[in-house]
Amino acid sequence: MTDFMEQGILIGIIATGIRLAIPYLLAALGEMLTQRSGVFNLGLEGIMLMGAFFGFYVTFVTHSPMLGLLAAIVAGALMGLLMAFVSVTLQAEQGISGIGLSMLGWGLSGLFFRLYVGGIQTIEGLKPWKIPVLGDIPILGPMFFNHNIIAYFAFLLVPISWFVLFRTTWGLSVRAVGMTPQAVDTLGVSVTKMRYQCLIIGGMLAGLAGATLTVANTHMFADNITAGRGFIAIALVYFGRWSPWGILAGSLLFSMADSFQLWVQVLGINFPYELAVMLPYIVTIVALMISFGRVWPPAALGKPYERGVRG
Amino acid sequence: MSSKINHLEMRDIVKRFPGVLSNDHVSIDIAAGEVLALLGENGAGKTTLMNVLYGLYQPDEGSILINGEAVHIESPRSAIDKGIGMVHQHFMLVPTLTVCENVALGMPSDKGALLDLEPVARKIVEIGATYGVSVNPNACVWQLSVGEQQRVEIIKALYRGADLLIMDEPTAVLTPQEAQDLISLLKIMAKQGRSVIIISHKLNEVMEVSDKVVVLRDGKKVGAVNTRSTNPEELARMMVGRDSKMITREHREYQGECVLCVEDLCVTNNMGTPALRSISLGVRPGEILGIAGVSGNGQKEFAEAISGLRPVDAGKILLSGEEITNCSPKKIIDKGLGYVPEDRLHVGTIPSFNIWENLLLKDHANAPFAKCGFLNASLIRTHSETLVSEYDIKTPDLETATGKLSGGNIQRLILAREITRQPKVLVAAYPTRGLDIGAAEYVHEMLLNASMAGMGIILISEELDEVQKLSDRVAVFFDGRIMDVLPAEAADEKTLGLLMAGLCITKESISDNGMEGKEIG
Amino acid sequence: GGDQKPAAPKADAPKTQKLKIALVLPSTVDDMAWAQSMYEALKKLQSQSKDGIELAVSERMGKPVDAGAAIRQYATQGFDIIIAHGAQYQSVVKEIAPEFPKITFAYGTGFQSGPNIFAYDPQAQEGAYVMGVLAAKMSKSKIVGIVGPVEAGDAIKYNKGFQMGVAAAGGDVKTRIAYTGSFNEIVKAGEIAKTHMDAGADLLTGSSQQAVGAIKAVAGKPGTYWLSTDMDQSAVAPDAVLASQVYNWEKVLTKIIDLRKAGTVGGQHLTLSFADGMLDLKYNPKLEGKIPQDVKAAVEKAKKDIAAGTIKIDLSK
Amino acid sequence: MKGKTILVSFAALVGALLIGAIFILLAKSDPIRAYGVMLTGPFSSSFGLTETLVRTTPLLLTGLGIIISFRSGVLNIGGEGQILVGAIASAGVAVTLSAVPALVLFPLVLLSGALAGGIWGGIAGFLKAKLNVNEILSTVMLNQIAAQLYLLLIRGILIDPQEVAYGTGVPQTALVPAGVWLSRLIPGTRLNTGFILALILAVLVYILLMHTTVGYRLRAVGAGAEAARYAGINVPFYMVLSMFLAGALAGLAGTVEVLGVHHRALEDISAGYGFSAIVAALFGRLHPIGIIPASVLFGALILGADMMQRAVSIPAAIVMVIQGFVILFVVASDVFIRRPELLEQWKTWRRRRSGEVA
Ligand SMILES: Nc1ncnc2c1ncn2[C@@H]1O[C@H](COP(=O)(O)OP(=O)(O)OP(=O)(O)O)[C@@H](O)[C@H]1O
Ligand SMILES: Nc1ncnc2c1ncn2[C@@H]1O[C@H](COP(=O)(O)OP(=O)(O)OP(=O)(O)O)[C@@H](O)[C@H]1O
Ligand SMILES: [Mg+2]
Ligand SMILES: [Mg+2]
Repeated sequence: MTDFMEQGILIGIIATGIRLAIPYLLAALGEMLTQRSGVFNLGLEGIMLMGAFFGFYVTFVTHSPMLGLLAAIVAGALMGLLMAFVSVTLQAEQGISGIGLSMLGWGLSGLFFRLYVGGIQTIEGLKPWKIPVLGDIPILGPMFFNHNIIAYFAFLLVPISWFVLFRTTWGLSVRAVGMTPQAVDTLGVSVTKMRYQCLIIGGMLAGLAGATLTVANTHMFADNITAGRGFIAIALVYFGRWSPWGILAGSLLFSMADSFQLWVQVLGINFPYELAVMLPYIVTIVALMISFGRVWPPAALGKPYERGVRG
Repeated sequence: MSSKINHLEMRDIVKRFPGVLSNDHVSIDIAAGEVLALLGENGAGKTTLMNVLYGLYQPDEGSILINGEAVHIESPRSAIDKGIGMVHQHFMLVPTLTVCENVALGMPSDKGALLDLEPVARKIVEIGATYGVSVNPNACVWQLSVGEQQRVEIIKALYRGADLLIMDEPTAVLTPQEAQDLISLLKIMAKQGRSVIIISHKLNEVMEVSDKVVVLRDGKKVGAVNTRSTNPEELARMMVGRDSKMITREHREYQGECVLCVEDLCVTNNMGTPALRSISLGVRPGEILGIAGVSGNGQKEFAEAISGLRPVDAGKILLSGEEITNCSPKKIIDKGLGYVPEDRLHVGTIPSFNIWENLLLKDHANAPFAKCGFLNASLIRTHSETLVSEYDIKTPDLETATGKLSGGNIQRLILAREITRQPKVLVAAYPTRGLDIGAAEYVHEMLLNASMAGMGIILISEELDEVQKLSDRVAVFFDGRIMDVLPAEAADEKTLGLLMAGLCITKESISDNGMEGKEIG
Repeated sequence: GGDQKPAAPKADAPKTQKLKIALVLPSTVDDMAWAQSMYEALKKLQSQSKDGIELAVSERMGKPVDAGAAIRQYATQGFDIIIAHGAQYQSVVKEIAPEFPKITFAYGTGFQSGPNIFAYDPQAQEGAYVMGVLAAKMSKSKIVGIVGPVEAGDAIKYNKGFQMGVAAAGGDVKTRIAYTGSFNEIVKAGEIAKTHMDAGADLLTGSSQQAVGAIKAVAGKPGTYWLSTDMDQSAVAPDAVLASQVYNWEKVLTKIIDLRKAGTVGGQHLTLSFADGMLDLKYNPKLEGKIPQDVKAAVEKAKKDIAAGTIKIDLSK
Repeated sequence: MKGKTILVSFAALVGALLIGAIFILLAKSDPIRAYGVMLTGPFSSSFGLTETLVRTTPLLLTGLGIIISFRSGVLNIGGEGQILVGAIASAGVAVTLSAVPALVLFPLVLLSGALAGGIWGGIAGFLKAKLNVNEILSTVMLNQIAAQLYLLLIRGILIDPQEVAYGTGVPQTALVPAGVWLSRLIPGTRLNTGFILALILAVLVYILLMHTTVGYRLRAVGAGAEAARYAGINVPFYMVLSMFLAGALAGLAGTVEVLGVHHRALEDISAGYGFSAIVAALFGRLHPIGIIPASVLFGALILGADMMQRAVSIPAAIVMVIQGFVILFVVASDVFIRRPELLEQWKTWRRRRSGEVA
């Protein structure tokens, strides 16, 4: 292959990988926050679907992608609120409510799509926005600085969420409430309030993640368009060990492996493509196998908080 | 923050839990500058009453008055705002956070939303200096010894500048020195016009620090006296409802082989620093070897290494002649070692398992309780019933989840299990920590009887009188070393105290680096 | 579908002489592909037929266990014709049909008919071949790309046919294939299309309902075109879909209905091919002008030759 | 208490259906008729009853595995992948060894299905126990890998030769020899002896967990790993064992789908049972007997909603909506059964509030 071609491939792999990483990054950062507060939200898939639909629908009606994204965020927040009411206020088993939420999100998005759109329709979604100057740098420009604004936001969100977690009083409470809720409670911070806030923010990000698929990537909505991305995002939270940087690493690793296998297929290396499709999943597991160091999962993860109940 | 608390009263407080009446029309009152002691057996309702005062529980009946006017404390937040602080019986610390962060938690920051730990750290050092409760503000809590964690809890309360400080068994895990410091601290606070409510099972402390004593039994108030006009015996009688019997132990001499020998044992702790620096010890059949020392000087690691829960870096452990160094816990148990662990709730038992399941924790797979892989339910049941009555473990039935039992009863269950297995050696770590007088006496009796029956016993404890009363010999741990091994009669409070502090008459050298050694431990 | 007539009365209810047809779909009636094409054909027949057709639809029956229940329930409710619109339904249809000899079952893509089973069998490879020719002749970069779902069933037929067409057209045009590993990974399909285009392809095609994702991606890059199959997908991207292979389901269905009227409840393997006129190539009128006459001529020739059988498409290769 | 449980759950169900009705109305359809079919359909006809149990069977088998793993402290959401691996392994063995006499082949097929699933689950268990790889991550990933592996095999080396011959290439194995089919309990239905097998296994799992030393250890490892280690139990080993057993049961579920329902391995053979089984298991209080009614009801819910879609003309999406609401409402109502005092507490709390206001 010619030099130029290889260069093009490299650019392609990186650019595609970054594009693929966005939804995982957004959803996983949200789930990280939720889990840090002690709630295991298995309903991510459903929230993303709702975000995907409302992002598409509002853009479809108003022709304004920004309004679409806003709608997706609101939809996500409402789904997060629902999860909060069921799993925090009513202390429901989080595994079940999560799966319930997934089904609900899948159903509602599909239903609304049928009732209010009625078939495949396309929108003028977000276009890539080349950052002036930076975007013109050869090689690096097309790789990193020619994406849609959600992409830039998602990557910006990594340092932001790190800062919020480790440099603000609210972040301190979040880190504490998932680990030792009774400590937070006895210091006069409401465990319920913290968990509601985190679930809602997590929902917003998941909604936005879903909207990325419709408003930014495909410019259309279709039944179950997320195709299991919500669950991958949850897995990536564990990969990232509840740290924004770890989640960034996980999302990029997974997506780069994915875009790499797409290119391998397109360039016609001859072997069962299923093996290629498996690659990102295998890579992720292997990467976690060889990772080390003490892990501190949120000790109260999945446990509804009850006052005065020991350990 | 509202006006200062000059007088606080809890009137006819009633608090019910499913199946339990934890507080039955209890009334207490306390004025500024007073120290009120709450006494009572395990499960008497002391913590519940204080949780009501701190806004954690809402009383089913009764009212709370501050400076004469009724107040409604609907949450810890409003308790804190009203100037009430509480140091809880079970630590309320976040292990992954630093001391600083734990203290700053829930407090407004000078920089608004941004975290600003500098001043917090400074104030922590300040408080440490004034009250003699020093901890490294930047250490992570999970790295701290129990004693240090207790200090953090106290600092948390002081930091919030409470007028009224509730202390739920603060000295349960403190060494004599630490306890002394705390007592004087409380006195200072009282002088400053603060009020203190202290819960304790240690009557001598109560006598020393308190102005008034209230005694609870089964949720009812059974007595309220001025400390000056009472004495420990009376208090004990009020609590237990009978005279407490004095344990006496005639002194014996031991010859012959050690049933457990430890030679040059070296072990690393969770932080990867040395916890034991070549320890050598031995206990003979029927002997009780006391191990005194400030918690965090290697006792925990020592017990874990012997029972196979912690890898041994160097040295040998022999159980009745056979080497068990780095064997699996299973093997060591089978070879006849019993262990009453420090964390009785999460290591000694499985909280969600019921009584009989926990009684069988170590024997579930052994005949006659299991035949070819199947549990023999009927036999297990009868066996458990006999144990429950024999060690009178207070429980509704055998199906009750062990986590629901009071600390005393959980400890009885563990002892019942460990002793009836008749191990050659029994390691008991802090067996009476947090237990009321009655329960503590009972545990002591059990240990003595076991030793009479020829069991070698290693008793790890911070309670000097406990160590003195029970042990034949006392080894003092400091910074992973044995300062000295004394015969019982030589082990008086003063000597032990010095040795535990790392000071000793002969070896000046250690005394210098002593203190920082303590910091690491 | 959201807009159909009230469903069939229970089997014991008195039978109307209205023809009762049940349709079982793996995806939804608005998937812009395989399922929608059949659904719309049925709706058309329904509106045309004089003594009326009663239509019942089950969507999202992708799971064979659900499809089995649906088909069996329709059978017990006394439908006249039950159409299981998917190759994966062969197994369950062949199991249930013998129990209901009076009912006509139809499924496809398939070949195994039975006494009361019609197996309809679109010759996807024929249209694919022709579009291969079109693609090869239209491609400036000499690279064309296929966005594949799972390498199985119709996808194999379609892809092979397309590749042969490209090869036959000459001018050493390269065909590249990549698969998503799923039938409804719209996002992945889009990414594969983008990757194809980044790698130089300027004409793309692909089957299954996920294709819409790829079409939209192609529409995003002027000068690249999409060739669609299963149904005319130009609605999705009027400026990108050059031509479509369309199945004439009405004709197949009418044939089945007439055969049944004549007393033949099944037993035939019905192909949809250029030869029997049930397969067609449809240019997108908006873009038809862009296609040079000689190309059109080549395409027409290929169609004729296939219909005449002078071009044989051997799939076993 | 029992009565109260039923009452609360019933109230929750009604609540869910009321909300669901709003959406049925949105779809311009008749909720009364819809629910009539949905609630009676699965139980009224022999068709309904048998089809309900056809769905119950894999839910029950997979759910039993979920119970073992959850009870051992392993959050296994890899049922989906384990089912697929079990299905393809059993089908593969059955079609390749079709010459072997059924008497020998049948146990062989069951075994291979269980073993394959067990190994697939065991991988996640091993990764957790020895390499500290979180099981939620590994099982999610292994699900995806299994799905691709499954496709690779049914369209590749295991594809039905006829499909190749005719060039239709539908991704499915050849029919497994009739000798190893699980016989149908009622002719003209798909209810097969796999259901009986599932019931028997439920009892066996109950005995294993509650009455054997291995079961005791599994539960101990789950309820208190530290204490288990202290008591001399080999914690890593039992973690792996629990995931092996979980996988084996899910693998059997896949095998039953092959031998009892489809008689071959084909595309999408698992209708999301891997996830539904988690719901069924948790509703069954992670109890091997409690899960039996739970999975029957859940099976009925799945079928009933499907029948509703057919009876009244509504988009299929409604099915998911209603299932979602039912799950959420029932699980949320659970709190009033677990902690009846909560209601009281809230009442007193509200009284205080109003008292203050006054
Ligand atoms: N949250 C709770 N739920 C149910 N029962 C409780 C709860 N908290 C306390 N109890 C019960 O109330 C009674 C009093 O408990 P409490 O903790 O107040 O005793 P205590 O005097 O503090 O005992 P100890 O000296 O061991 O700390 C006990 O029977 C206990 O089981
Ligand atoms: N480290 C290990 N690796 C693999 N298998 C093991 C390991 N340890 C024990 N096993 C096997 O697991 C099963 C239970 O082992 P475990 O040691 O927990 O109980 P056990 O004491 O060996 O059995 P029993 O209680 O009947 O004496 C046994 O079959 C044992 O051979
Ligand atoms: Mg207490
Ligand atoms: Mg053994």
